[in-house]
Order: sequence, then structure tokens, then C-alpha cells
Amino acid sequence: MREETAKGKCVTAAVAAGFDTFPRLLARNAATLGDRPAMRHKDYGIWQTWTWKEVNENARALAIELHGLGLKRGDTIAIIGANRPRLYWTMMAAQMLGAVSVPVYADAVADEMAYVLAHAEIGIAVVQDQEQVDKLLGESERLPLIRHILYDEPRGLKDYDHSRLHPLDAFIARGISRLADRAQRALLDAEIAAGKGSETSVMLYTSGTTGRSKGVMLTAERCIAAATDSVALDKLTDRDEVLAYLPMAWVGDHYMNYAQGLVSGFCMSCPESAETVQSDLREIGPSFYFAPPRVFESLLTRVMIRMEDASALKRAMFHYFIGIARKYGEKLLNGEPVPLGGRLLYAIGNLLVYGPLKNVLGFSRIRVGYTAGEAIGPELFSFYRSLGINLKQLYGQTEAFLYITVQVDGDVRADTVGPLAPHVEVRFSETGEVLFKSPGMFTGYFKDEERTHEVLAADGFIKTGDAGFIDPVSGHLKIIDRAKDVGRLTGGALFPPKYIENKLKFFPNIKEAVAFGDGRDYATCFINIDLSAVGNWAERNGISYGSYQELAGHPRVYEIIAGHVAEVNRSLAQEPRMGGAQIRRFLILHKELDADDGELTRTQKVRRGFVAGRYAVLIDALYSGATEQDVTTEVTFEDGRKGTISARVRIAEAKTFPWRDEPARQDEAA
Amino acid sequence: MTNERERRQSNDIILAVEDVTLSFGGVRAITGVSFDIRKGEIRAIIGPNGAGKTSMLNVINGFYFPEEGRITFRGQTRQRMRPHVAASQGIARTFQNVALFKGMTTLDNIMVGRTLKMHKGLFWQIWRHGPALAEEVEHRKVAEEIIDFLEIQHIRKTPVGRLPYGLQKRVELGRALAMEPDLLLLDEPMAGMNLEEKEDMSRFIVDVNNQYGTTIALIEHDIGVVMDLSDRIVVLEYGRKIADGKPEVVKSDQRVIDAYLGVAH
Amino acid sequence: MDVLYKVLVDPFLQMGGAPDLFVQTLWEGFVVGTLYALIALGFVLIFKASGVFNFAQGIMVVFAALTLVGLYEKGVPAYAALLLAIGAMFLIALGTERLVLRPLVNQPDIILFMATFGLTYVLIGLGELIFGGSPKVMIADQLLLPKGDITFQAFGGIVQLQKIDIAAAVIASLMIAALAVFFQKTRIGRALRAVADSHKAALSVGISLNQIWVIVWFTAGVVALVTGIMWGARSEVSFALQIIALKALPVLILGGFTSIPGAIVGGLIIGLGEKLGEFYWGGLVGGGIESWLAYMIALIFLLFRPQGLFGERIIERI
Amino acid sequence: MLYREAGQYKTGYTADMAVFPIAQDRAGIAIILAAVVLLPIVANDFMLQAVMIPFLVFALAAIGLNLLTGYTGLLSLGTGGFMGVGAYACYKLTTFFPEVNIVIWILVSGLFAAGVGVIFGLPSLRIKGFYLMVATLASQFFLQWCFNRVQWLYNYNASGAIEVPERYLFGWALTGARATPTVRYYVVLTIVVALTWIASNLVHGRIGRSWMAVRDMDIAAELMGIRLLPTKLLAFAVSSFYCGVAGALMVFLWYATGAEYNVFDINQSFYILSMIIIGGLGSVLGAFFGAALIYILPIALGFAVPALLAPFGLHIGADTLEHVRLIIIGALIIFFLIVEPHGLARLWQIGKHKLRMWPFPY
Repeated sequence: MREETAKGKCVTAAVAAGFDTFPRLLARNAATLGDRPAMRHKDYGIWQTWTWKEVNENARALAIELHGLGLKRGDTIAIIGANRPRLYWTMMAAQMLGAVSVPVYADAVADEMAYVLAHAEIGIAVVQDQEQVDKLLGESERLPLIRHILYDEPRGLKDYDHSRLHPLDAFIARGISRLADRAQRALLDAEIAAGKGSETSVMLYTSGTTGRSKGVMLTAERCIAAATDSVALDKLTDRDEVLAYLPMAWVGDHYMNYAQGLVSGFCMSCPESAETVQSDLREIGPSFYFAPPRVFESLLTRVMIRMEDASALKRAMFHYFIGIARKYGEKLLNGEPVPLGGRLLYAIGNLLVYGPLKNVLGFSRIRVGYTAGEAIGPELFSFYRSLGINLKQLYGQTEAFLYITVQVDGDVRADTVGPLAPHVEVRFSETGEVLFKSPGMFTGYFKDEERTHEVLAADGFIKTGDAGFIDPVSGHLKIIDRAKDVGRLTGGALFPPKYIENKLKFFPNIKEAVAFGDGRDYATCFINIDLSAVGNWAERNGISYGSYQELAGHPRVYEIIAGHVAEVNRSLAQEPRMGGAQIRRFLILHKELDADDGELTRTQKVRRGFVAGRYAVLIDALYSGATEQDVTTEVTFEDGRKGTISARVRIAEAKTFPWRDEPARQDEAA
Repeated sequence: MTNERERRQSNDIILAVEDVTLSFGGVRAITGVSFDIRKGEIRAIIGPNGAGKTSMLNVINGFYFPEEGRITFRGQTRQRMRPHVAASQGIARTFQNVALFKGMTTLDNIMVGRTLKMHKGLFWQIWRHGPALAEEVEHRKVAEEIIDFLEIQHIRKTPVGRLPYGLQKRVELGRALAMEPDLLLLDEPMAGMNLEEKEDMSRFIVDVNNQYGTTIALIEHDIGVVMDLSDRIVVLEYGRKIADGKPEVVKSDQRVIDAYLGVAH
Repeated sequence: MDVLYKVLVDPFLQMGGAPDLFVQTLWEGFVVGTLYALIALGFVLIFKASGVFNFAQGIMVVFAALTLVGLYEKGVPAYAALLLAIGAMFLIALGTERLVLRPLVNQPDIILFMATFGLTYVLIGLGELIFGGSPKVMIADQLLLPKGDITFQAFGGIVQLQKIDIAAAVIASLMIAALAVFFQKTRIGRALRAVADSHKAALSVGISLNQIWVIVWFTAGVVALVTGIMWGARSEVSFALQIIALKALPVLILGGFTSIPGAIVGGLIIGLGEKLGEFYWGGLVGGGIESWLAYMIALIFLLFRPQGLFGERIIERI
Repeated sequence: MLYREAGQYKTGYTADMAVFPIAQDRAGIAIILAAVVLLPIVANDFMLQAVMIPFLVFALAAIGLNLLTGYTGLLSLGTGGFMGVGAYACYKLTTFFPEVNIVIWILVSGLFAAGVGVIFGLPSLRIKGFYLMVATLASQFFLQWCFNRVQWLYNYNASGAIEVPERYLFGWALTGARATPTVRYYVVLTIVVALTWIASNLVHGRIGRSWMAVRDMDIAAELMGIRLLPTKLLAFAVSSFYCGVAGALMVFLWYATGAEYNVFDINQSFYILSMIIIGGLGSVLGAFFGAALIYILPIALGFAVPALLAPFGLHIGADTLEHVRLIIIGALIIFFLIVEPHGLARLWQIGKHKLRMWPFPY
């Protein structure tokens, strides 16, 4: 059964009826949406497009060939590369055979990758290109299990030994011809029929802010159930368009694009390359868009920088109307009353600024936009909303696949992550940690009973590791910080580092910030300046610099940052229970925190503990009262070579503000 | 990799130059030079400035007419022929100082390389629908493959005049490739490039020879590049051939050392 | 057969039959030729020094003559008018350098050519605006140019030479001689030659490029004035002259854009060719072929010698 | 600013290679077309007869010249001559075969112009640049001479001019004294639009690319296998065809009564050339810009200037205005060469790019 809606065939209603594995959903879409576009890929200059029928055919062809390679129910198969239709098809194919697909971060260094592949007991790896093939062959003695490697792009692989290497396209071609034979078809259909929703369909390795990453096992039916809820919530239909640009290994991509795509039948477009995401985004103009806060952040930074070069008149107009937007934009979006004059000004602004701006950014057609992964600066958040982009926050994690809370249209706030998602339950531990039960929740970590138990409470709730509370006013969930990170100053005042860092990071000039203070007398922080923003400022002010390090150390840069820190302190002073956590002293790091040095996770989150250890000398200096400190750090370059850089880092005092001291953790009772 | 190439290239001669002599108003540019190029090999022509290298290429693709000597390309011997004939027989080339069509985009430049392969006449062109358009699309596909091959997607629709030198050289190579030549003449493909660009370019040259099995004759000053790119090298000096053979042989040839390696750098 | 006779045989019989007419025609051609040469000279001067193909040379001729006559008609004494006309040419040179050449420096030739093309429009407009579009009579007497003619018996007939023509030929020759001296002997002249070779060289001589351009355009202007006077005196001063001035182009093609002797020889070839052609062959096709014969001669000539009479063979390099 | 390109992605090469890939542009074109089609409803005869028809005719000629000079890089001063060929050919044809519809003859006469163009294009193989320009002058003056001296061309009329006979199209008087501007306007419009479309098709295809290749770097073009002579001759042929048709339209649908040989004199060539210089070499659109600026602007001034001066008791005669017009054109040419050597078309492109990037500066 299917309902017709204005936006086209709304297939979500059909889900309940026994489509409990992805292969079944695919088959359904091929039947009901046959010739509607399912996937696009910008290749050879145009958006190559595959209909649901074709996708189904190709996936089936791959499946039968993988079967030929001996891929069995319960086996694992690795998928490594940028978002490519063929790689998504292999996922589908694997699931047809009841195998578990394990997407792996393509930018992981060979060592990291080898660990995951070994741990997941991978027998067959499907990769994008030569780069990945080389990684695998390089680590082959650590990966004895790998029997076959399939690749998408033949470039440069011509002269490789092809006994274990296979080009995907040849595979598909062969599979299609093989499926011409009824027996083969029957065999495949049998496999699909044998599939059970309760089987693990995908395993996502969470990069984990601590320790080695763990394989989160998700079952098909739960994934589909979760996706079905959110699809219904946001009324996604086969008329929607998304751009699949986030790492396939990340839950966000698997949920937003893969699961929701198969459930709702919308079209998923893969960018030409990482460099062209922006222009591809502009071309596609997705109607459903997800991006982590850092993306919105850097985007805003770039917007501001580009506007700096505009003519004075244009700049004035731009800022005037942005002001108007800040005043009325969100109200209009939330359907709150706005004076006629305001509506008029906003309309003009929309013609002159918002419309064109959204157009060049590729946001014109966004109907539903989400951000999550970490708290987003309120200013930043409302900036996009004020342009008329229906941007919402959600809170979730891999173990929950994905939603725990999600904001609904018309009731969106910057400082909360929204009410509970459909069919989700939440409770709080006495320490204020959030625990949840959700439709999509995982079945455990692969080969890691112990850690599974760590997070799985006796009553079947899952620990999020985040501290938060339900905001009495809105009834929305409010996340303060990682539970274990929320600390106390010796004075007893609360110290939520993330919370502070996010406030700092909203300033375009500040790229990354790491705050310290737990068990100390006062709060301090490291800061990474944003090279593009500050660099641009430096050019305009005729300040020459040779390197990040040089710019970071520049006195005038320190002035600017000090100003920002003071701003943050002011706002902290005004908030309940946060006043004590004002930053007293800070320093600007001599190098950018980098995933290759293990300072960030692959999803660009700070590895707090690691950083603290690595820069202990600097932290000591922050509390010793020294005004500068020498430090030597080992770094890893793109090509994997190691080297060291040393610097003398200046330490600055920050302006603080008086605050009304309140009794600690009173509204946490909620 | 190298053994791969050796496997690919056979011993049959694709082009033979026999005691060619060329002069401009009495000035001798080339004197009685003979050498041959084997199918599928990368052949380098080196020599000090004014040794007649470029003139040699110009003779090969019919831009200059030699006074004496014969040129045999794929079995056909001739003394003089027009450049466009050479082109139609499968000889493409790039130029010492980039000779792109400045007013046109990267894509259009490459499409020009397809001209010889396009046949729909004025009548169809007028409508630019049906056959003409079909043909256009078909060749656009080829062009896009080349663009993809040379990794210049991002400048597809940029007028080449605005491109940096290194990219222009790459586009020019693309334009030549679009002709699907049997013999590709490269006149100092890496002149004025920085190290990284040089590495890219040599990778592309090897890949071309590899992927499409194109025979390549190139002039290059960077001895290092020449030595590890080419299968065989001809050395010219003052329009005369002073050495010919495998890199290692040429490198150790005394005359070459005196004439060139010694002084060039 | 008959046609062939008319074209290939008859004209030569006529020449032989009436040598006096033949000489007369030659003379005509010679005079016209020298004047063409004079206009061409203007082109060459500018092209040599600034690499500009000065399309406005023709209108400069007209404008110069018009100014002279126009001023005279407005009551200015002849010689004063002459000086003022020279002054006007200087102003044009100055204006052109400031408003056209300087802003367009380092632009491709074609652009500069187009600019002089715009200049032409401006000068036509100005000329008509100030002095009106109607033809004027050159003030030959006031400038003490000779009138009447010399006739003498020769070649079995009467040859008649207009004095003004003789004057024209003489003055033109003087002019050319003067320029030759100017170029060979004077410092500026040498500087100009240097410019032709390379702009740097010119600077080394210690004259700014801008100055040189002004000088050259001014010189060309003076040449134009002289041409205008002579031509005006022979027929009349009108804008039609501008079209005739275009005949300098084929002359240039024969002579080459940079060679002064080339301009002279070319001018004579065109002048003679044109007159003879018109007189002996024009009749066959209804006359008036003067208007295009010059170009045809140049065209045919080009096909055999693209680089011109004195130009060198170009070897294309890539 | 007006552009909303997000979501306008191309899933096929046909769409990607379209002349107007952006929806907003297509909309714009549609609006303009609608406007010119509906114009006669609001416009008076003067507007049609003295402004629109000539504008279209000149634009067509300019396109023709632009194909030769702008796209193929062959400088030509023979435009007037080629236009003349068209006009005279059309006259002879329609007087020989009065029964055949004049519109057909107008188009066919273009072919004659093309033929002549090819003949005078032959030298272009050996000579280039200014030398070639002089060669085209030869054609200009020779043809002009023919129009004047070869009486057969104008049927030995005493006046020595073409006298346009009355011709009809679907019962409407199309040429001659009784033809209304509206009818003539529509016919001219149709022909010009159709030929413009064809021109843009040509320049966007293989032929156009070969032309531009020859223009930008003829040696390289030859080494790409492009044969210079045929390519250049084709350019001459097509260009002359356009000029020829323009000439025929000029005499039969603009003047509508007759024309003398000197209509097609060298000044006509200069006039058209100045249009493509200002409009922009190597741009079909530029031809229209150029025609508009060079032809319509002065007319506008013709009304504006006296109106402006009248209050101060100043009055300008028509001829004075004509002189001023020349000065203005000349000044404009120089001005544009200085500010933007690539003409209005380039300015338009820049403006368009700014609109697409709005609010960003680049």
C-alpha cells in the first residue's frame, strides 16, 4: 500500500510490511520506483545516473559474483573508499548473501586500517582505487585472511598481478550475464529469501575518542525500524535528493543516506572527488542535508572571508540584511508573528542576499537539514536558520543508530538537542549520564564482550557517556559534555570543557580549543587559530608570516584571541553554574592538532587525554604562572615521514568577569 | 614496470628517418641524420640548444620539408607532406612553448583534437541536432576520458589562457592524445616546470605509453628525466647525430659527455 | 580571339601608335604615384616607430587640407592658416598619443589598428562639424603654387604638363628627401630608427617613447598636410580624398610596411599601373577601373610575393 | 543574483553542451523573443521602420562579419561589397522570376554572396592580417565598381539604382511602396532569428572550433589535422552568406523602394566593422550589442540631445547631429578598446558571472 503526497510517492507506509532487510527494500524500490533515479555520481563531467532497477540489477550481479568468490552468510567484507555507487552496491550485494559489510575509513593510515581489517576477520575487500590496493598489499602479512581485492578505478593497476585483484565493472558485467541463467537467479533469490532481519547487516567501527576502535554490530531490522521513524518524521520521499559526501564508514552516512535512502527511495548523489564537494553540492542542491557543525563553521568562515573582498557597498548591504535576518529570519522559520515591515525587509533581503547566498552554497532546495556529532555554536546555528534554512539538531551515536533525540520543525533551539526521537526511551544516571533505548540500538561490539558490558546497563539501557539533563522549560535534552570530562575546579565550581571549547570555537579565528581545569584552581586552554581566517586578516593588515607557527606566535594575533576569550568569559559569567569556569590563562599552540599525529580522531574530534599527555609541559606552564614555555613535538607529515618541531610558546592572561555564584547541580534533578 | 614496457614494444619500426638534411637559406639545421623509432617505445632526442631537435620534429610531422633524405612512417616513404596529412596518418605533437588555442576552454581545445575523427558536414552542423549532436556527444565522451586521465576535471571549462603554465602543458598533452596518435612527438614537455609538475608529467607520459601503447618521441633537457623515461636516446649536436642507443650506453659515450652532459648543467 | 586581341595586342599598338599619349599617361601616373607614395610615407613613418597601422592617415590628409582652407575662408591669411594647420596636426598628434596610444600601450596590433579606425570617425566628424561637408577649393594661388601648364612638341605629338603637377612631383620628392635626411642625420631621426628596431634601444638614446610617438605622428601629420595641399590643388578638398588615400594601402603592400624606398617604388608602380590600366584597358570594361585596379595589382602581387617587394622571406618557427 | 543554479545538474552531455545550459538564461531569451514578437502592438511605424528593422539587418551583417573576423580571425573590409552582391542578386532573381516568392530569393541571394566571398577569400591562404585586409579592400572596390558600371545588374535603369518591385507574401505586400513596416518587420525578424540560431549552432560545433583554432594558432590547428584553406574559405562563404542576406533585406525590406550602388560603399564596411569591434569580436551576442550601440544609440541621442538643449534655447541641426554621431561612434570605439578590448559581449559576460556569484565578488 502507498500514499500519494504532494511531494510524490511516500513509500514509508509500506515499510512495516515485512521489508526487514535491505535487499528486500531494494527489491521493493526496484519494483515500485523502478525508473526513478536511485544514485548519481559526477563522473566524466556529468551526473551519471542509475535507476532503482539498474541499481538492483548491478547489486544482484555483484552478489552472484561474490557468491562465486565464496562469500558466505555471516562472513565480513570490507568496503574502503570515497562514496561511490559501486561501493554502495557491494554493500547491498553482501547483504543479499547475508554477509556483513564493514565500511572502513579510506583516509586511515595503513596501520590503523590493518588493525580494523584484521579484527573484523575480513576475507574480501572492495576498494576504490590503487591507493587503497597499495595499502592492503603493503600490510598483507598482517592480513593473511584477505583472499580477494576488488577495485573500482583501474587507473595505474594495469601492471599489477591480477591473481587476487579483480576490477568491479568486469565483475558486474560477468554477473549480469551469469544471472541470465535461471538457476543462478533462483540461487540468489534463495539467498535473499533466507536473509533474516535479526542478522547483523553492517558493522561500523567507531573511531572512539579513546583506545582502539570497536566494531558496532547493527542488525538490518533495527536499522530499518530506526530509519523508518526518521523518514516519517521528516516526510522524506523518493522526490528528495541527498549528496553522499560523508565517509561511508561513519554512521551518519550509513543512516542518513544508505538506510533512509533505501527506506524512502530518495536519490543519493556521490561527488566527483573530495575537492569538488562544494561545487557538486551547488549543482545537486540537495533537499535533505546533513553536516557536522565543523562543516557549517568552516563554511561560514569562508563566506565571511569572501565577503571581505567584496566592494564596500556590497559588503554593507550584505551585513545589513544579515542583521535583518538575525532579527526576523528564525521567527519566520518558526512561524512566529513578525511585523509587516520585518517581513518586507526580509523579503528584500531574500532577493538580494539570502536567496543568492543559499544558491551559491547549494542550500537553495534544502527542506530538512541536520547537524550533530558535537554541540554547535548558537550564533553559528541561528545564522543558517535565519537564512531560511530549516537546520535542526539531533543527538545520537553509532550504538543507537542513530537518533536519540531530534528536533522537530517549528520547535528548534540552538542550546538543546531536541525532544526524544520516536520510540526512544532515556534515563539519567545519578552522575547525570544519559542512558537510552532506541529502535536501532546495537547488539554489541564485535568480539568485545567486555566493552559491550561496560556500556550496556543491566536494564538493557545503553550508556552514552554524555552528561546532560532535560531542560525543564522546553522539555528538550540538553547535553553539557562527555560525562567523564565534566570536572570540578578545586573551588568546587563545575568545569565542562567541551561547553567552553564550543563557545571559543564559534569565533571564525579559532579552529580548535582544548580547555583544562579539572581538579585545578582555575580553567585554562590551548587554542588553534584558523589559518585561513587569521591568514586572510594578516594579509589585509600587511602582516607577513612564513608558517602557522609564526602566525600563531604573533603578538597581534594574541590580542585578537584574548578578545575572543574575554567574550567567552563574559557569557560564562552570565550563565548559571558556569561562571566559575572562566578561562584565566591561555596559549596558542605552535602547531595545528592533526589526526595523523593522533591528536584528533578521524572525525576530527580532539583526543583530550592524548593531547593533555603530549603537551604536559605546556599545561604545567599554564598553571605555573610562567609567561612562556619551550616545547618540542614530534609530527607526522602527509607522506608518513616523522619529524620534530620545537617552539617557544607564549602564555597570556585572559580578562575574567564577576559572576553570581549559585549552588551547584540543582536543576539536574530533572 | 619497465620490463612491462619492454614486453609491450616489439622490434618493428614505426618511423625511420634516413639521412635527412634541412637548411634555412643556406644555414644548415640538420645534416644527414638517420635514426628510427620502434613501435611502443619512448624515444628521446637530446642535444644542446640549436642542435636541430625541434627542427627534426618539424620535419617528422611535415612542417618543414627536408632538402634531402627520406622519412618512412608505418611503411610509407615520403620526402615532403603537409602537416595535416601527417596528422591524419597518426602523428600528433606538443610544442616547446605551449601552442594552445588561447581563446577556448580546456574542453574545446581537447575537442579540436578530435576534429579529424568527426565527419558530420555543414548541413548537419547547421541544425546541431540529430547526427551532428550525436557525434558531438560521442567525442565528448572520449574527451572526458582524457580529462579524467590527466586529472584536469576542475579546469574543464576554464579558458586555457587563464591557466598556469604547468596545467597548460597538460592540456596540450590532452589535446594531442585526443587525436589517438600512433606516434606522439613531445617538444620539451617539462620545460619551465617545477619538480612536482615534472614528476606528474613524466608519470603521465609513462601512463600514456602504458595505457594506450602510444609510441612517444620526446625532446627534453632534464637529463635525469630523459634517462629514466626513455628506452632509447638519439643525441644531436650541430644538426649531426653523435650518439644513439640505450640510456646507459649514451650516458657513458665520451662524445656525448663532451658535447652535452659536461656543459649543459 | 577578338577579346584576346583587344586585351593583349591592341593596347600596345596604341602605345606605339601614339607615344605622346603614352608619355602623357606615364607622366600622369608618375605624379599620382608620387602623391600615393607621400601618403604611404605617412603610414610607414608611424608603423615604423609605433608599430601602429594608422588607418587614420587618409583622413589626416583631408583634415589637414580642410583646416588650411577652412581657416582661410574664415579670414585667416594664407600663411598664418598654413602655420595654424601645422599646429592643428601637432594637436592631433599630441591628442592621439595621450588619449589613444598611451592607454593602449602593449595591446595587440589589431586593437591599435581598430583604435585608429575610431580616430578616423572622430576626425571625419570634427572636420564636417567645423568646416562643413561640402568640397572646397585649395588656396593654391595664395600659397603661390604655380598655375597653368607647359606644352611641348614631342614623341610625334603634344605633351602637356600641368605646372601644379610638376610642383607636386618636386615638392613630394623634396619632402621625401627631407625625411630621408631627417632619419639618417638628425638625433631624433636616429632615435626613431632605433625605436623601429627595439623600444629599449630608443630609451637608451634618451628620448621617451611618448615623445617619440608625438614626434612621429606630428611628422606624419605634416606629410599629410603637404599631400592634402598638393592633392587639393590638383582636384579639390573633399572627404572623397580619404577614400583615395586608401590607395596608400596597396602601395604599402608592394613596398612593405616599414620601408621608405619601398613606399616610393610602390607608389610609382601603383600610380603608373593604374593610369596605364585605366587609359589603355579601362575602356574595354566601361572605364572607372582606377577605383580598384590598384588593389588588384597589389593582390595579384601578394599571391606571388607575400612578404612584399623589399620584405624578407619569413621562416615560420614553432 | 537572479540566478538559482543549485539543483540544475546535468545528467547527459546533450544538456551539458546546450547553448544555454542555465534555466534562467533560457527564460531570459524566451522573454526577449516574446517581447520582440509582441513589439508591433505597442510600437509605431517609426519604431519599426527606422529602428528595429535596420537594427536587425545590421545585426545580421555584423554576425556575418563576426564569423569571419571575430571567430576565424580574418580581417575583412569587404562587408559592404558582399552585402551588395546579396542585394543585386536578389534584384536580378526576382525580376527574372517574379513568380517565385521574394523571401526565397532573399535567402538564395545569400548563396551568390557566398560564392563571391569564396573567390575573394582565396588569397587568405597565403596572406594574413593587414595584408589580407587590403585584399578584401580589392573586393570591396571591385564589387562597388560593378554595381555602378555593370548596367545589367540594375536592369539598365536610367536611375542606375535598384528599383524594388512590389512582391507579396500570403497576400500581404512585402516589398514596394505599399508594404507596411509591421509585415516587413516580422519577416526580417523571422529570418534574423533563424540565422542567428544557425550561427550559434555552427560556432558551438566542430566547425566553430576549427575556425577559432585557426584564429588562435593556425600552425597548431594545421598540425591537429585542420586544413587551413577549406576552413578559411568556409568562413568566407558563411560570412558572406549572412552579409548577402543582410544586404538583400536592407534593400528589399528596409528601404523597401530602392537603393543606389553607393549604399554598399566602403563606409558600409567600416560601419559594420565598428559594430563588431564595440559589440565584441567572436561573439554572436556581441553583434546585436554592437548594432544596438552603433545604430540605435545615436538615434536616441538624436532625440535626447535637442530635447536637453532646447530649454537653454540651443538648437541643433540634423546635419550637425550627424557629425556628432560620427564623433560619438569614433570616441566609443576608442573608449571601449581602452576599457574592454573584447567589447560589450565581454562586459556582459563579466556582469553575468558577477550575478551568478552574487553576493560574492568572485
